Amino acid sequence: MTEIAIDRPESRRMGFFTDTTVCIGCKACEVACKQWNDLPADGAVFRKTSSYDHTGSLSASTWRHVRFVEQTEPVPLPDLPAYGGGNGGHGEVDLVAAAEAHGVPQMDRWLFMSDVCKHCTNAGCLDACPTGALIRTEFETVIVQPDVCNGCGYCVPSCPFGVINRDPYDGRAAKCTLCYDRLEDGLEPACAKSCPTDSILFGPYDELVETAKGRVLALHERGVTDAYLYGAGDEPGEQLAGELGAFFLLTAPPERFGLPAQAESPAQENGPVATAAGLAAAALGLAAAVGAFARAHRR
Amino acid sequence: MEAHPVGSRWAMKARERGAKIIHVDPHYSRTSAISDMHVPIRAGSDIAFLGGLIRHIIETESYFREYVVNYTNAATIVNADYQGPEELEGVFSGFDSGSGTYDRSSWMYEGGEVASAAGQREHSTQAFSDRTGAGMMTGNVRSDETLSDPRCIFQIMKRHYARYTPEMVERICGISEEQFLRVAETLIANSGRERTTMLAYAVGWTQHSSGVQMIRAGSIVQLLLGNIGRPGGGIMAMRGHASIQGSSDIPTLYEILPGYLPMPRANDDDLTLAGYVSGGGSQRGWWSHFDNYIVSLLKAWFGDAATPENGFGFPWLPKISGNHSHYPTMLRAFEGKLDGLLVMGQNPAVGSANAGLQRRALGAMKWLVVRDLAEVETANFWTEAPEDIGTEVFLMPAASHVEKEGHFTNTQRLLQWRDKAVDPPGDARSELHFTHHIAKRVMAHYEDSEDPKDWPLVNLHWPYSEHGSEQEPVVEEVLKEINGYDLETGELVPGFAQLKADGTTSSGCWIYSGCFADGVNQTRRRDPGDLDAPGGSVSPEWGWAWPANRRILYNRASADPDGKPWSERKKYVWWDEEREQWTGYDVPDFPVGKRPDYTAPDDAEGMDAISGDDPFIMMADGRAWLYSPSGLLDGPLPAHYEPYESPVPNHLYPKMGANPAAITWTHAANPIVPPGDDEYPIIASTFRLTEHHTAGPMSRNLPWLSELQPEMFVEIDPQLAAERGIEDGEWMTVVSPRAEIEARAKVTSRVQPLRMGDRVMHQVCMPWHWGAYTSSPQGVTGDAANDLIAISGDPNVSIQESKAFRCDVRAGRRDRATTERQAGTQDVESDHPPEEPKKLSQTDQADFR
Amino acid sequence: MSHASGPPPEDRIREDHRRAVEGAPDGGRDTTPAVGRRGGPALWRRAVEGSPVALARQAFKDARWSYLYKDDTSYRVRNGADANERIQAAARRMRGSTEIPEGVDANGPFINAPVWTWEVPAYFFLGGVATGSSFVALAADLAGDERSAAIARKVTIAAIGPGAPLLVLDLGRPARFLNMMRIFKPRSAMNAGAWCLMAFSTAGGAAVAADVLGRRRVAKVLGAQTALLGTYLGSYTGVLLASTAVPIWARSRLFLPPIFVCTAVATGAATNRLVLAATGMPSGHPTRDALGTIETVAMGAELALSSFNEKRLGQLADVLEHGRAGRLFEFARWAVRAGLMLRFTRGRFAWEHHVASGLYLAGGLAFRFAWIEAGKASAGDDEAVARMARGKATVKDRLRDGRTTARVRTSARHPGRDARAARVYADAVRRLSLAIEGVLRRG
Amino acid sequence: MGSSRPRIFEGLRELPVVGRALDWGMGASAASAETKKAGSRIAGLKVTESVCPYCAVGCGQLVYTRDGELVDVEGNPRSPINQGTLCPKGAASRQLVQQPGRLTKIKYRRPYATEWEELDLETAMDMIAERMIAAREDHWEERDEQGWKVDRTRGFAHLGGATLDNEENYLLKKLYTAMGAIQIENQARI
Repeated sequence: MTEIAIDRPESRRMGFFTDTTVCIGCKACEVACKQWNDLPADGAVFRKTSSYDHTGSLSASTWRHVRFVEQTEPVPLPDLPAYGGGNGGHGEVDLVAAAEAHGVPQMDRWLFMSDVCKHCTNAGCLDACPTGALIRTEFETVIVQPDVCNGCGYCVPSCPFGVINRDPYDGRAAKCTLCYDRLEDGLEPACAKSCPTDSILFGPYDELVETAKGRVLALHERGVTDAYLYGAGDEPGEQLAGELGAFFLLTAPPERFGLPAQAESPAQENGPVATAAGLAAAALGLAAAVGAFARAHRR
Repeated sequence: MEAHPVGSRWAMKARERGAKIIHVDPHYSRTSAISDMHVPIRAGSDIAFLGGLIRHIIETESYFREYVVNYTNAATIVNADYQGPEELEGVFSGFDSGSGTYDRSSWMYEGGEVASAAGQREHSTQAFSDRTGAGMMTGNVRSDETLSDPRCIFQIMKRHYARYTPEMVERICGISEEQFLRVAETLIANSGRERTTMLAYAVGWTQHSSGVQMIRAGSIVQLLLGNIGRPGGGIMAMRGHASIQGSSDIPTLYEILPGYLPMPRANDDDLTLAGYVSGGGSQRGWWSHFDNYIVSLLKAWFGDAATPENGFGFPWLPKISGNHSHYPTMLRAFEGKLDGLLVMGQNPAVGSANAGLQRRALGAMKWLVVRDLAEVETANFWTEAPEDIGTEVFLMPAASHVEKEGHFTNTQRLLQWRDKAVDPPGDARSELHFTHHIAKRVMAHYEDSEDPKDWPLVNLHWPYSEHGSEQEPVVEEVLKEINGYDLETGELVPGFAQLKADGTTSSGCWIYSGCFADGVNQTRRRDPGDLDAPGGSVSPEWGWAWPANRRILYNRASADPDGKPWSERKKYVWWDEEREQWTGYDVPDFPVGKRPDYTAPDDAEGMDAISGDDPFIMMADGRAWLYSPSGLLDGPLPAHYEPYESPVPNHLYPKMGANPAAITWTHAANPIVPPGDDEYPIIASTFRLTEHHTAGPMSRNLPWLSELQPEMFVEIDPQLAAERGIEDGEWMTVVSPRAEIEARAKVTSRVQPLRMGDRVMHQVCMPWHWGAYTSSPQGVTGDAANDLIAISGDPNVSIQESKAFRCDVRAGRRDRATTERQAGTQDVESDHPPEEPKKLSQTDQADFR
Repeated sequence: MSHASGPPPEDRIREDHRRAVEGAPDGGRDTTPAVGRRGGPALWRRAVEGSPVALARQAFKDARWSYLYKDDTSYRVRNGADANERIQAAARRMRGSTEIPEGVDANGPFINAPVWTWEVPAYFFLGGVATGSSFVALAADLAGDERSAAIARKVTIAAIGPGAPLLVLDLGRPARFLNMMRIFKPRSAMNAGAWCLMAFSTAGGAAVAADVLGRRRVAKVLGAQTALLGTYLGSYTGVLLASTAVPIWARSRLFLPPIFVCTAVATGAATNRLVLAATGMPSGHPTRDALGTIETVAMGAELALSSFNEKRLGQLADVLEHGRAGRLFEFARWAVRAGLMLRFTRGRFAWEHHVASGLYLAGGLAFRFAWIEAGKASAGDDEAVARMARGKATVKDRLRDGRTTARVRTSARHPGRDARAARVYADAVRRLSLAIEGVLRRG
Repeated sequence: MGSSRPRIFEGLRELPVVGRALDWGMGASAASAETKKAGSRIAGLKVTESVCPYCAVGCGQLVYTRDGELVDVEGNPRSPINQGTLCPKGAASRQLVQQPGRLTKIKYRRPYATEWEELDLETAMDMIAERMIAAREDHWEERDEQGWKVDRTRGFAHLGGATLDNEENYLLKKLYTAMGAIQIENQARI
């Protein structure tokens, strides 16, 4: 790939395979990432309706983020009187009436998904970056060079996965580097290393994809027919941003995890079309202006 | 999983190898999410559930018969006088309703004998010998291996649990019959020769007024299914603190000495070493070496001053005479009877039951020493009302785990050494440094004393050398003392088998003897071995496990009575006929050369009395006890009793409510909701979060952890929330008679109202990690769940009932500036001394309808 | 500036700690709290160059991509012959449909909103004025009005002058502005724009210099060059927005650049008209007339394209109607409509047309701000992002199948209005858009 | 790999001049000198083997230090317990040691005082020893109310031990028992 900025011919593409079916939602990856990369806390904010997720999303200082999805299924209500209810010590307490008025959805599944930069093959941030701060490394990962980034902010809306962001205090954009510095010394990235159940697997990309495919088939055999790979193994034309360096095994539609069903590098998808339209319009505009002048002056 | 994420690494591996994971918990946690089945249970109804399993296993004849007959006391015949709760309306024979205690003699095996109790009080070592069966005359015990004798334990159990039917389980626990049966069938299908089932619990399970009996009920299930002493089986206590196991083995606990030797107990005769040994020692089984251990301990403590003539210094040891545990001590402090307290790495102002009372007790002391990494609530409790609180407080910086060397004993009894990485900052020092230098000062003060009471201090053997500018004592010298020396040669002893009672050996903790064998710090070994080799997961060269580096206790039970593995798949320790010894992946927990077909003669003593097919060598009869003829204070078999603060009657024993032998401390500042009180209709339970640690000082001050769980919250089901107008993420208040606390509401279907027979019951669940103070600008604070909880006690170990209590909830924040609700300051006089806790009055529970 | 004010919390913690230990006797160890640093990873330097990491095995040997779940587990099965098809089918089931499955909420956030503040739309506006002026200069030159051309060239430079500082101001690290120039990267609209801006400014500046030095011919050539560069300068801002994942921008990719060009031409013409009038060009001068026509046509085209685009976007365009963006759009539209009305009063009073030009400028400015605001709102619209992503499947599928009979989603939005007209209209737009896309894709 | 890219783009990429331009800015010219030298900051540092201080699972940790200061704490891959993994608490243990608000000096509060004061270590140790001795003497019980021999003091108590090392618990129990103190408790009972 000609995009690669670091020349080490012996390197292979490395990636993450995050298997949500063995994730226990412990957030070790979030903390291990902050520990190794020395990132600050994002501020302690209690978030409503987000289950146990209080960091909210990936940000310039949260490079791994665990989403919690409480999936419920409605069930018929127990048509029964309640202990301490009915005519309890609180006057109007009537839990039975309450039960009838408000259904109690039964817990179906509690899904955890450790989100991270996808290290796309067609990376929107990389395409957008005007300074070359974002580069593709010899491991075919996408990193921001902190000594180059000037904080233009263009990568932020260019990422179709909402990964990269600009730090409001520091002014530079930052995101997961797949622990580029550790990779250089043959070490596993911090999050994958810490993951207690090896839900985050790290390794040579080709091997990971094979493992992941086998995992999906194993789950299918076990009756988990919802299991699928998000970002690897797709047919050309259906790939997500040309395949994701960090891909996932999910068991629910991607929207549940804040992931788009389809994605492409916006610069590659829209850039040529828009440029052509823009230049055409500008040429037309220029011609129109010239024409208008010529007409006016001829008069 | 929720509280021990790395432990769940192996659970997940097991799941991917085909294991089924069942999670029984009132609320749906992260553990439930990865389990095959979540079984929501009403908090505190566990024995009804486990009793139901026991009944099902017996009724369907699904127990592992060969294991049960040979390795447990199922066949043993019990005294004809024994009667159980079926016959006596909820109590066992021997109950004295006046004192709320049992005379346990009728529970004995027929032909067996318990060490006679001296006078009104227990003998010094009674509780201990009870636990181990020491002193029991097993030789005359009868048994019926057909398990058909109506007085054999198997038949007694069958009768005892006959009414624990699936319908009853549904009615009591709120678990549907169908789900209960699925659990039972799964357990049965995964136990036996080829498969084993493991029961793991986090220690919240013990926090009930029948806590010990709950664990017992779990072990009965496991024994019936043949899952003890085998790989992949057992009962795993997932303990909460790094070295909580170690601090029980080498106890900072009042009723035991290192190695689970009992603390001397005051008695009408002046206790002598001989009397202590005869009470605690056993004629049969491993405890027949009792005298070796206590003498070696005294030699370690008093050195040359400990001689046979002076009973090795034993007479000078302090004696206990009641319950001196944490809660009575704090209640004494509350009454102004305690001068001072030293707190090290604990935070009772947040972490102990009735935390509001704890804080006031701290304020009634003259002085307080707190040692921790940062300022904690226990050190600055006085800031609430400085002008009223006269406690003098020393808050001392402690060294962290990387700033000192030493070893932890982790939950699997594994001793692991930590090397020192950096110096502690500033005036921070290790507790070893603190203790050593306080000891030096105290000993200097008494150097010339002639007073007999000062004998232990004058003669205290304190030989530790110091190093460095901080004068830290040399840690390995302490470890060597714990391991023990042969005092004649000056060599370290290789293990506890070499300890002697004649004063020629020393050992600070006999069960740890061998941790410095061969002059090598065994706890510092770091060779994991080949984990993929057969049995490689044992990793015997990683650290050192007590006793004698055994990783699975009673592992003789992993082989059948003939010494062959139960199955190839589950082989672990077996008899090697060629080499005439026990062998396997682990160190055999059995005399290594004792043939499986050895039969103990009737008059045998010591280890000779253990036959070759009796794997449970610490028990006098070598058998695992389905039924405990002695050892427990509240019954030989677990029976279902309601929690103190149960909102429902006891459906199994309508005359009973809570455990009749359980203890409480009646106190105006420690009120308990009476049964039938409608004011607190909701059941509450507490739990831990992955992101925080215990009472919070190790996590709430850390920005990286605080942001993950920033505020105290209460999990509440959508139905109750709607009924009370509580919205997700908004404030809500939880009220108990002790306190009212505010928290964020987490309205979630992970908490479900329980369908119990003909009614619906609501539960709320809350974490207990928050407290009023953080030392970090990016730390978090919140109200403490323990403010809500009453001080109470299981009869056996005085643990409080904090996993099932009653409360009410409402929307909005609390009204008061403080959480304490019923101050109880006007009337602090309790109606009994704290160290003699009161049994729960039966009249308190009468007529619950 | 889009910076948070004051030092970050962790710097304050470090500062408090430093002050607390200052003057105290040396406690030995450095106790600076580990609370992290912002803006990138920790130091990427080996402690000892060339040294390995102690107790870590080299070459990823400690990385356990098959460590826990080995062959003794059922973690994976051997991939059979049809494995790939089954994997692809599984993914297609979950993310291949054109609609979000029923009952599934879009659990955002999906994408990050742009962080840009007022500097960027202000620059877009000024860049537009400069582009328009460069066009005027060229047109005037070609029409022989050298004076107007010279003035227009000056206006060009005056407008583009503050552009670069504004862009610098918007950067998170303004001192590193020149890093934009360390590479040439046509795929990045911003990089190309930065180069273009430099070239445009240089050419424009040189043209003005030539004017001042009286080198008319040189000025003319340089002016033409500036106008040529202007075709990109005036449109790349639209490209820049369209080349993002923000639904309202990305789905307007065929319209945004033309819209921005229209605004550029209109505001450029309006500025020049006012400047020329102020410098004494009489009413009725052909240049003034021409400029009036240009600004009106361009603004009218802008308005038409905008409405066209908005209709075409359907539900996505909600963000153009609500909130700050909605108010700005509303203002811009009314300003332009008012300007058009004044224009068509046929000049009873001279000031009417000046006011019209002013209204165009105000409208143009408001449009720029509105588009940025709309982008921010659109990025936060989880439903829109999720649906846009699903919609991509639609476009691709239809292109592949050669089918162009698309369902018209816009009609559902205005059931009360003339549904049939809307359908026909939107369908026409869709066909056009698909046809252009198809042509471009076929390359 | 890039087959999903619009074909127009792909086609252009193969052209000799334009194609090169399309990759401009993404190749070697973009990498900075610093990036080319990147490596892990623990390479060449001293490592110490430790055990996680939080729960009782006993995960092995590797502690990397530079000049007596912590640089990194991560899981020990050799430990058969955790195989290099850690939970969020374990992963945060560097921040536990280097926490904001870490105590490094003794804080002393006089009775009824509203503020902390500072105290030096030796003075504090002397004062604490004095108080322990005084509590022992003031509350010495040779016999209890029934006349049974007890040889003890209930003047002071101890709490905590589950977070300490076994050596520390051992010396604590040894010293307290020698002093006759019996109200020694830790977290095992809560």
